[in-house]
Amino acid sequence: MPSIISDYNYWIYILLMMIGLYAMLAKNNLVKKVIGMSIFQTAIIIFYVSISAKEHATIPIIAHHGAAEAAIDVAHYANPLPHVLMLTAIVVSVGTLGVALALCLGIYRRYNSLEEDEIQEQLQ
Amino acid sequence: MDIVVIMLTVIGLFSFFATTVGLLRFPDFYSRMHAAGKGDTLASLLMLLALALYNFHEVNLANLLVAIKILSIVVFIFMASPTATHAITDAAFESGVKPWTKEPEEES
Amino acid sequence: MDSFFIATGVALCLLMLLTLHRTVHGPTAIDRIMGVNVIGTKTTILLIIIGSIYHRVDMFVDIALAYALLNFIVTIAASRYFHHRKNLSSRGYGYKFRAEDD
Amino acid sequence: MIWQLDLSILTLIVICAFATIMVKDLLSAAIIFGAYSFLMCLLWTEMGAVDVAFTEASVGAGVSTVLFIAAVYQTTRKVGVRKSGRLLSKAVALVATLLTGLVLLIAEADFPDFANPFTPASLHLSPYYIMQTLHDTNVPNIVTSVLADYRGFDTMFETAVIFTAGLAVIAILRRFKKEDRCDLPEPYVISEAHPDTIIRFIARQLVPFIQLFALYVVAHGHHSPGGGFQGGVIFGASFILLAISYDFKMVLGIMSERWNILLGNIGVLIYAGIGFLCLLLGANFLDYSVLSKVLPATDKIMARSHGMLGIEIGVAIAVLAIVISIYFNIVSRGKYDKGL
Repeated sequence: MPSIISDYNYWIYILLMMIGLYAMLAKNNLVKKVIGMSIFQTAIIIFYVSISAKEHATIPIIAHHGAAEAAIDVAHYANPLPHVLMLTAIVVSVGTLGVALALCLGIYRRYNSLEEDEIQEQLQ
Repeated sequence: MDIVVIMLTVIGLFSFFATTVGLLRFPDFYSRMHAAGKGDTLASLLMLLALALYNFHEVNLANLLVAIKILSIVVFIFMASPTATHAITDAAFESGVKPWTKEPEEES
Repeated sequence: MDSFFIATGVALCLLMLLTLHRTVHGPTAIDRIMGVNVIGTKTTILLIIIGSIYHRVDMFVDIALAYALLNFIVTIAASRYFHHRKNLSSRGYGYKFRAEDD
Repeated sequence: MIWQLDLSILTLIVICAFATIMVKDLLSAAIIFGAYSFLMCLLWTEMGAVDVAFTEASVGAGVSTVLFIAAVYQTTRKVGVRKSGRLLSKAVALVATLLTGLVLLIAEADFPDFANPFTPASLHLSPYYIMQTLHDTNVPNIVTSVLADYRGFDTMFETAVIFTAGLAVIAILRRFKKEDRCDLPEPYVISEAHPDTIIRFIARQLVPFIQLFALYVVAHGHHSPGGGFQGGVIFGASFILLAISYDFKMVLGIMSERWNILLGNIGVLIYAGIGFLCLLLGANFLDYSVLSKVLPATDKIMARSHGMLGIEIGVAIAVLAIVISIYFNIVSRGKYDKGL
């Protein structure tokens, strides 16, 4: 049981990464590819946030205890650094999502299709 | 105090359970929406009340503020959830989902 | 009390699993919207339960409020889709009570 | 972290991901992806990453789902029937995916245990942040202080990336002329939506509170989860709610396109301007402690706190403008005439 707990997050992150990668490679529809890209991104974010988790740790906001500022135990707070990196990564991911969807719309406006092979046929 | 919290939570959980059973078992969209809209709102009211009460174990300003915030979520859900239910049902009606009737539909 | 809240959380997750069946299998897209709305309400409560387990509820209330808010916006947006495009199923099959359109 | 919840939420997430990929309807895929983001937010909360959860709740669950719905609205819901010749490429993709998974699984054997407090990642740099943040900056939320102060340079360019994304969307989609050569006719008839009184009334009641809440999130980011990114996105979401429930034109009357782009610029400029102000006052770029010279009645520590607040406001303004701009461009195909 402990080994399942200690590895489960990593397994899931690998599984989600595979799902996202498969969608990006094999799906014919462009919006499906974009969804696959988003799943891939969240898989990476799961990996980073899993690194930052600590057992018996609380959230990385220092509790107000009046004058108890001196006694900050590092193992008592989750690692804040991956949180910062992933916070900005999520915000950037919505930027990339917007650009990707805009490209899909542009392609649809031009070729009237979102399917990869139909667009290829029209290009040739 | 704890007993009240546990009771409210359990009733809320039961209400959620009823919602879910309705969501899974009812025959058509409108009856499912009926189960989801009502049960969800009631259950969230009960459970949020329980959590607000649990959080209020020690009377001071900070806890009062948190309890008020939780109750503001209740107010928000009470405004938003029926509106969302209305919007979904209206969309279904507009796009022509037919209500279920007791007579079986003619098989096509 | 903590173990009680953890049990409540796991029970809510189980109920979410059942709701997810409606979301994933639901015959029409509108059923899916309804399923997502129900999951969103459960999640709002689960967030505050997690806050209670951490004993830092004051930090989690804001997230739950923002969450309820955006759940509402997503539901409204998804249902407004059907005001403009009135076909329920993307290809026109698979729904028993389908209207006369498409 | 709470391992019981961890296991159950992760299982739900995998089911959602599978369903999103498998479902044969783009609108349904977008909706299930929304559920996926909701569960993701729950997962972050459960692992203790409250700021990440807040960002995911506002950005991931809210705005990206709405963007997906808008994009599907402007294109088509249909997923085409696949041709028979694609079987080979599918097999190749499957093999590549499995190989990648295998490599990652082999590497995973060497990872430290999940939730071990003594992993290399949490032993080297982060203890400094945890120990010193109150002493250095008087900000209890470590994530905010690292985001805005210790790694302020990083965040500035993240904001610039968002700004660039907004500009790219405008460059790709925006059409200023009425008729466009390469524009195809509408895919199929869009029926006129009738105004819905209930939704309009509730939206009108809620929008001021949403905007107040967004301002609170920006201002209170030092002491609780929240900050510029989250507050800006929630503020933008209030305009999106107005645009959905009311008319597109009505929101353009409040926030015209010109103002919107101007606001985006102003936001990034506030961020960079505070950096240059520090430079002018004789310190390093974005070293806020020197701001105590111009701010009345602040010492160096409080000056850092106030400097962070300033850049959070800049970030919020920029993100607000860019979110609105991306949404409007996608939902109206760059024509700014009518939306959802």
